[in-house]
Amino acid sequence: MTYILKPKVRHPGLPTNALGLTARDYEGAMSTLCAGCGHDSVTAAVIQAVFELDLPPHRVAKLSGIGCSSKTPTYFLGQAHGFNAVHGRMPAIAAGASAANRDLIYLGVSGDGDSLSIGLGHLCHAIRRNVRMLYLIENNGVYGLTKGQFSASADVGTRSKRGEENRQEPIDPIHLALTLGVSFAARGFSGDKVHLVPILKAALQHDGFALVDVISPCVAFNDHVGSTKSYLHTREHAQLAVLADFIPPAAEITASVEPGGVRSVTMHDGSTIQFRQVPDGYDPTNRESVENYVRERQRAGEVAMGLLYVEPGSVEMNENLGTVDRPLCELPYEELCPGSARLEEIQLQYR
Amino acid sequence: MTYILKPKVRHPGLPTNALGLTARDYEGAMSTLCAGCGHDSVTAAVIQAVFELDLPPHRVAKLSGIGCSSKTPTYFLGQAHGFNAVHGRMPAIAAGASAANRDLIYLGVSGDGDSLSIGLGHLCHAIRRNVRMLYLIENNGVYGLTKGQFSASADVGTRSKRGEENRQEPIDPIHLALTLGVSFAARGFSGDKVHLVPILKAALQHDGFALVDVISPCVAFNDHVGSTKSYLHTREHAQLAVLADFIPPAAEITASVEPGGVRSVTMHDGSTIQFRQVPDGYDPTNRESVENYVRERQRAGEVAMGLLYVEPGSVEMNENLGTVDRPLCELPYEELCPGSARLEEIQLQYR
Amino acid sequence: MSSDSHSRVNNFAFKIATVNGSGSASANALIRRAIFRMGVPVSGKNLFPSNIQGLPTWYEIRVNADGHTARIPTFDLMVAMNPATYARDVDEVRSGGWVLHDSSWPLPTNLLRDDLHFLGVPLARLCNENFAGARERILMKNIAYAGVLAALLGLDAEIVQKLLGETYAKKKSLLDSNYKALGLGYDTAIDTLECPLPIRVEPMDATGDSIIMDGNSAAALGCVYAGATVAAWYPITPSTSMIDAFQAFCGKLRKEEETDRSRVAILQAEDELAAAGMVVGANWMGARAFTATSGPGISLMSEIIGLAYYAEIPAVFFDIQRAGPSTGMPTRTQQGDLMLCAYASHGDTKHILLIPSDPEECFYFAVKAFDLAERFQTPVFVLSDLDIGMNDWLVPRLRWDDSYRPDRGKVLDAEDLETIDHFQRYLDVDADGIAARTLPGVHPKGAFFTRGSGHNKHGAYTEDADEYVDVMERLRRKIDSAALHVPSAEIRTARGASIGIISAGGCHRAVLESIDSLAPRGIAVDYLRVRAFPFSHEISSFLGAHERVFVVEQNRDGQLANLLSLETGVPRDSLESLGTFGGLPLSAQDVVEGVLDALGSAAYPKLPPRRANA
Amino acid sequence: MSSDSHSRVNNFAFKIATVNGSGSASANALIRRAIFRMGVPVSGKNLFPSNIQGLPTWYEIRVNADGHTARIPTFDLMVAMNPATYARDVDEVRSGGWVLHDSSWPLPTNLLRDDLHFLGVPLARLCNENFAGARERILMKNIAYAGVLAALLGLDAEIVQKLLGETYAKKKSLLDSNYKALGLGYDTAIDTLECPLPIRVEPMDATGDSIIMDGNSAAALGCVYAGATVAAWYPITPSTSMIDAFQAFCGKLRKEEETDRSRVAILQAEDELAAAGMVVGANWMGARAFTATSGPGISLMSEIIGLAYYAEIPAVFFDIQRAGPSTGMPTRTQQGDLMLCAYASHGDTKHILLIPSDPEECFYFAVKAFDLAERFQTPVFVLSDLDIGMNDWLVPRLRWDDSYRPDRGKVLDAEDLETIDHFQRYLDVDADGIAARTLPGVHPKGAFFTRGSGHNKHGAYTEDADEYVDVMERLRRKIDSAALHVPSAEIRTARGASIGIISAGGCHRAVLESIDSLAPRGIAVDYLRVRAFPFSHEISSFLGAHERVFVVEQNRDGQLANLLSLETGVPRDSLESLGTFGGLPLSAQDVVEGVLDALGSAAYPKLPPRRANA
Ligand SMILES: Cc1ncc(C[n+]2csc(CCOP(=O)(O)OP(=O)(O)O)c2C)c(N)n1
Ligand SMILES: Cc1ncc(C[n+]2csc(CCOP(=O)(O)OP(=O)(O)O)c2C)c(N)n1
Ligand code: SF4
Ligand code: SF4
Ligand SMILES: [Mg+2]
Ligand SMILES: [Mg+2]
Repeated sequence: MTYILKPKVRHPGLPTNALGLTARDYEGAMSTLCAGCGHDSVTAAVIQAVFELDLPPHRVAKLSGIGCSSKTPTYFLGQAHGFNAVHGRMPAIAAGASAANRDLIYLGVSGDGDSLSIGLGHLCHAIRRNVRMLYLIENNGVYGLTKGQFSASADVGTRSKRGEENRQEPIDPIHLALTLGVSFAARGFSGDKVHLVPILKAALQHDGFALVDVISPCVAFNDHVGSTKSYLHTREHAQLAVLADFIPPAAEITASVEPGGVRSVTMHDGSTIQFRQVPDGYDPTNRESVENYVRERQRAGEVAMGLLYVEPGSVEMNENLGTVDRPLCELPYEELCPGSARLEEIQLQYR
Repeated sequence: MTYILKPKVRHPGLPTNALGLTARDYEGAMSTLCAGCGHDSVTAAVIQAVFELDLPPHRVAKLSGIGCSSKTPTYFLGQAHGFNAVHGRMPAIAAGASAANRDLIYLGVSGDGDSLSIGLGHLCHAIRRNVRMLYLIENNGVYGLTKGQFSASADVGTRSKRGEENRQEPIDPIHLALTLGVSFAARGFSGDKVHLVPILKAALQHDGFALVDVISPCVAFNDHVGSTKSYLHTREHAQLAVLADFIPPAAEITASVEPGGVRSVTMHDGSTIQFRQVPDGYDPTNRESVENYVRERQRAGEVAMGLLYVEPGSVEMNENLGTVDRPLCELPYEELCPGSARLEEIQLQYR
Repeated sequence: MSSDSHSRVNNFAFKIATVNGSGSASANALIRRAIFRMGVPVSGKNLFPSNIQGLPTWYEIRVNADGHTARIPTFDLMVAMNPATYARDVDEVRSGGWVLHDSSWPLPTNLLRDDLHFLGVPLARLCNENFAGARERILMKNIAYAGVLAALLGLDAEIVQKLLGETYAKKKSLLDSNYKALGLGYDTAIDTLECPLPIRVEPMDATGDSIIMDGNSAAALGCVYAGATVAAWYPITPSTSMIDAFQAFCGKLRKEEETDRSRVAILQAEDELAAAGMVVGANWMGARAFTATSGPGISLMSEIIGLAYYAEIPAVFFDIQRAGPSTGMPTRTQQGDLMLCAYASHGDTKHILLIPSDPEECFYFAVKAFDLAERFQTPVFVLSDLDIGMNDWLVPRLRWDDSYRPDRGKVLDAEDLETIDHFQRYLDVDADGIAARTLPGVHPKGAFFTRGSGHNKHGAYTEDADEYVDVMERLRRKIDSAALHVPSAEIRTARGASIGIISAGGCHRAVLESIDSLAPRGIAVDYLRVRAFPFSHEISSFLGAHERVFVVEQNRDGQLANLLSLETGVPRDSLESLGTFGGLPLSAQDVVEGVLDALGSAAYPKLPPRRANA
Repeated sequence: MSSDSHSRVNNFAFKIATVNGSGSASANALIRRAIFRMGVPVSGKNLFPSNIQGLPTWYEIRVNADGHTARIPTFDLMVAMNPATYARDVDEVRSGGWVLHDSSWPLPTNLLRDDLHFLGVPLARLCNENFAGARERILMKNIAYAGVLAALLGLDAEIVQKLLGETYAKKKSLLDSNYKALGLGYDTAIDTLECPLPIRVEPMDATGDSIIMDGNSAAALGCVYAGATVAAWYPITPSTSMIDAFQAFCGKLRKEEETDRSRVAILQAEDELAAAGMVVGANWMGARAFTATSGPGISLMSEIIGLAYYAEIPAVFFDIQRAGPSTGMPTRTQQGDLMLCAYASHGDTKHILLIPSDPEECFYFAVKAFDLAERFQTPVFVLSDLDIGMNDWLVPRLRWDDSYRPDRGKVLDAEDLETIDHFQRYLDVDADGIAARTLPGVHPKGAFFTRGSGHNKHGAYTEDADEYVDVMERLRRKIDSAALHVPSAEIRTARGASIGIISAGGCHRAVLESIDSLAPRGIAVDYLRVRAFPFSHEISSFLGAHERVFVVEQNRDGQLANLLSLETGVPRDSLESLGTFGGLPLSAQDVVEGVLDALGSAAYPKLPPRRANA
């Protein structure tokens, strides 16, 4: 919608990167998400990461599925080509794009609904293929855009705005990806830009599929019954569903966790998450110990954060396929067409 | 096809079970699979298991997807209702069936293509839901019915009949399922009926989703380049694809592995698999140690076999949903319809 | 200001422009319900963006003593609460109309049209002075403008208060704030504005036997009454609220008292393919099971729809249509899935469609859908849309005949099976195209192998041409024969009419109103409303009896006209397509203009442009 | 034995019944190729079960000097190698015909028809005596019956041997066994049977400029020549062999010599939804990308097809149709996906279809498909089928014009973008309905946001009715305008014809033959073969010019007739549907009987029943 285009004002004093661009040159349209939505903080971190990496915006291809999270590519890298695909199929579209043009930098944004339900199969297979891309899951445990149903990453015991309780074990995308042999796995928190930006930078430079799971609270629908700030009380006896259209104003939650440290962060709804940052000297290249570490923290009721795993000799999809170095979409037709003489020859076997 | 109906001859001397039925009463139509196909051995094990459990055939609902493996429900339990669904969607159909009728015994058969590619998302979510069923993957590393493409469980380095090499990491359904919190996981080998039957019996009695991964070699398309029996040599210089329609006669591979033991079994193509049977005293109820065991064996180049994991307090889908004890499909309409008076009352809120 | 000249009492429309997520829905509902309680026909349409908070949203209320409740695109009064859309909002008011705005801040002068009355009330200031905390201030501002509206429109203050009282009966503190906010708005309006306006509400007795309901709630209630016990779904606007409603109804109506356990299973699936699979699985077991989705979901379910068609498994699909193709406009309405649903899936297929025109029919057709699905052992689609499904419609009170019992179709039970020799699943014993089915677990003799691959009439696998054809021909006969059992078309004839209008679904009210407004211009119209597919015979007769037929529908390609042409044999060119497909509910004006344009005669002058002096 | 009376030299058909997985394909191909090398028109059709080993399979070879190569349902000779199907195989032989069987065992006497000649050769015994090991005995039995056939049909023994030599050129040991087996069969036949039979082959010069090819190989080769660089697919019969062929061709034709790296990426996807997504992703980047699938795959791809339509991304889909609905009969042919492909996905859509009639056209249409997809920035479907795709067709040699260059449509490159002010993705600058696109990574000014949600002509997100409608109307114009650019219909007129036949795709040869055989009965027929959709204008003209039009197609519901009616405006009832849909390729007899039945006049006597004295 035109009225939400962000005004482009030049600030001559802003710092520039190696390309002479300012961070503002990496921005996009104005966000249309809820005030205080974690996804907006992730957008800010993405902007900072690509700015600091001196990426030429138009050499980035940004992709997403459908959901509030999947809207965010509109809000960064206005000068990059974008593809807001259909729900859950983005990993496949990215794989096709990468096969056609292996030279671009692929940046995919998805949600826990988009990635862990309808798109789960595609995500798993993109991991197996090792498509070279940053694959960001903005993980809030709910379907934000369709108003708060549980996603597959919702914790057991979580209650929805309507009061039902989730009884299914959550899928931890990091744990799952490690099982599937992912070549890069990291976790961040939307409110901790300090540690998220370096993760994103590392992921964007990884030669393979880089899964970054970002815990990104939904101010509108992360709502526990025990919470003092719960909306449940007001709506308990309301007769009409239409009364539930109020999203109270909220501020973004921020909290930085130091290496090796653990920090309890309170969410909009009063619940807490124990974030555990990997310690200094942590070895992210040993899949074995990484899997153990992640599961151990899980058992301790903590969420392991940081750059958790990198496969040293990661071989990305195109290498695996054995395709030529140049992007296939740039090969001149003359190199692709065998010509009429060859056609005659080929037909000998059909005689 | 009528001409492959198996003749039903009564053998008065055959042993009977508690229901007075013989094992033959648990058979189905004659198999149309390749001679020597591992899937036929699994069928035989299924028949023995349901016979020994004294299951009334018509109280079993057998389901499958599409593939050679998915054809097998035709070959057992001829007196049970069956549903040969579409490719990859069987877990969803089973979940719906179980929700409607929680009293039947659900027996699903799938292949590695059906379950780990097109149906991967559904399988993962059926595991999360803990649908009460035996879910059998007849795992051969290939798409048998479509002539030998790699499946997602093909080992790295495997070569297809056409000579391509698989370079993608295999998905181990057991490892994956454990990550997703499966409530029962076991692995068998089609050629080891001795150990497969008890696994199937345990799975059929489990109160939740029981994943049984059965290594079941495909005589037609499991073909390694290094193998002395490889077809590659004959076809190497063949010009026409039609020449490749020959499936040599083969015998079923059988091999039993004792508890705690390891045994190297040679496949049709000359390759070998190291089967490791869980030792006596193995504790399948500790998810932690089970995960470690499975990964450890994997690292050692072995395939862990046996009843690997059982969740002690497994709560199946209908319990989780909180539905009534009686099957929903059997509730009399009178219990379901609120009636006209109640309708009047309901409408007060719409005035 | 000519349009003021005739009375606008109980005959006007107004629109409330706010921002979504700000809690205005309760205020809007309050006003709409108060008018209804005063006995005056009223309807409400919500125009909302595909996001959660912070974008423009509108609620349109039409008050019409004659009971016309279709959308109208111009408004007598605009409640302009959203500065971001002032310009377009002010633009939509008819000449001589009113704009209510928050005078806490001055209106931008470039928006001041001199043909309108601007009514300012300092709502934000009032709320800031009287309430503490951002949360309450935002919420109460809504109730405050409702108070202003109550005064301006001459609503019965007692009724408004009573409604508030009912809503917050168990939450005294909230009730007090609401009363206070209402009073602030009401009193300020009475004190500072000329109340009531010429557009105002006077009590009538026209809603006594009516309710105001959205189609998704009505359809959900229909599923409860039909005895559905399994719902499988994947969230998608605008179908989600149907499942929400089903869940809410079942929470009250489907509990086993002794155990607090549920007589229904609602499965949130991992995607639409799974939802469709679950529905098929549950129906296979003999439960009445359904899903609710929208266009993208139907596309994804296509393969499984074909399975249900060919394996002959009942299944009910509610398609709450939205503007396509692809993701399209998820919060806008359309009738774009007719062709898809009629022939969904590859190969030769044809499906039964029910097309309700309002929430009342959503209720009855939901019940009918299950009966037809089981009778014909096939997928049945209920084609609703966002307008019907999510907006507030005035409809006659729903009735229930307690003697109703589900039509389970031909199902052999254990007793039947005992007596037969050998069960043959696809044998057409009584030549009506329908073979008897059995349910799993009931009897060993009923066992057979359901499959989507080639099968013969005995239920066995086949690759034989004749055996395959035999089953396929019966399937064709079976679905065609459903034409005699689906709801017949609604027909209204006019004396001397030579032209006909055919329409379906949510266009109905706009068409009825347009016929009323064409009549005084000397244009008599016969009208047929299609209610189901395959088409019943009276549809062919109607087509045959009219020289000129307009087909009114809300899609680009004239999909209803296409279906009519294909299935009745009338040439496609003989059907003139009318309608809009921009995503807004159809208005009578759209139809009238379309017909007049087509008739093209100077004898029928065009309607005056919306805004003379713009 | 009347049908023996006229010469059957170079004019007969025979069928080989074996069991699948037994390696008979090479023997069958050997015979078919030998006849071809003798300069005689020949074709081969494979009838195989949906399993891998042990079930009945058949290969039908038709030899026809006039070049008629459609299927015929009765045979002069049956090579009955499969005891499981003796009964039905013997039944398919015309009166006076021959049955070749393995006399190692006696034939069941109940199968001995006294109107046939039974020719026994002890093939199994011969092979058991001459070869060691089960494997070789099974394989060589096939070559042995080929040897018998060579003798019976009077094939040039030198040609047969040369063919064997070519096939096993690099595998001397295999060649020796094959020579030996061939000789065993040939010599035994010459010694013990009356060779050659009246049905026999005599050298001609009618295949010099022809090849024998299957449509899937031809289509794959077309993709290579079109410059396709990405293929994404999921295995499904009968499309799999197209990807196999593409892979094989690319292995030879698309290697970068220096590096042995590949100028193509072939992605085996996890399912059809992913395959379609990959194709869309690759085309978005500017590569020519395609997928090959069959009906179930198209159903599953529906949502993404709609995305490509609405976001205007080129994409090429090969639908190798098989018998539906649902899983149906995966190894049987049908034309059942026309309607689905024409309007796939929810909402208003319409897609370009190309309908090749044989492998030659598969090659040319594959190239055309990419040109159209890029020109019109939209999905294009090539609707082949199992019969065309997997059987062996006699077609003119493929030609290539080296001056061909891909039509990339309107793509702005870096230079173009430098010069423009502001790129607007969906702006119809030159009023042809097509807006220019840009490719990612090329230039910062070309960047925009591709989406399947509502967008305006500038490429921005919208929920505005007018902006949405604007783009949708242009899309309609765009696709309609493709009618001028797709391959035009093929028309053959006959003097004095009053009836017309319209057909498409694989029905072509049967229709041509039927027209030839109707002519001597005094029935002159004009013929139009539809080659693409949207329909070009000559199709309407043809429809208008004929009182009676038969539409010949291979599906139950007359889907081509439906499309013709919908899109040209002719009443559906004016089109008479003909054809079969049991999964076997159409025969001329099917068409002739259908036409005669419809004309219903005693003046046109029915053809004699297949077997007079059965
Ligand atoms: C095929 C399809 N099904 C359903 C939807 C509706 N839908 C839109 S967003 C969404 C879920 C988004 O959840 P998530 O990915 O977690 O994103 P969030 O909004 O929480 O950031 C769904 C189900 C759709 N657009 N398309
Ligand atoms: C939607 C769909 N896509 C593709 C196919 C084709 N198909 C049939 S079986 C099969 C793979 C089966 O592999 P697997 O499950 O491993 O079974 P196996 O034959 O190896 O036992 C495929 C791709 C299909 N039937 N339906
Ligand atoms: S609904 Fe939740 S996820 Fe969506 S924008 Fe609002 S806060 Fe963010
Ligand atoms: S192809 Fe393989 S999996 Fe299929 S029946 Fe034959 S041996 Fe078994
Ligand atoms: Mg989410
Ligand atoms: Mg397999």
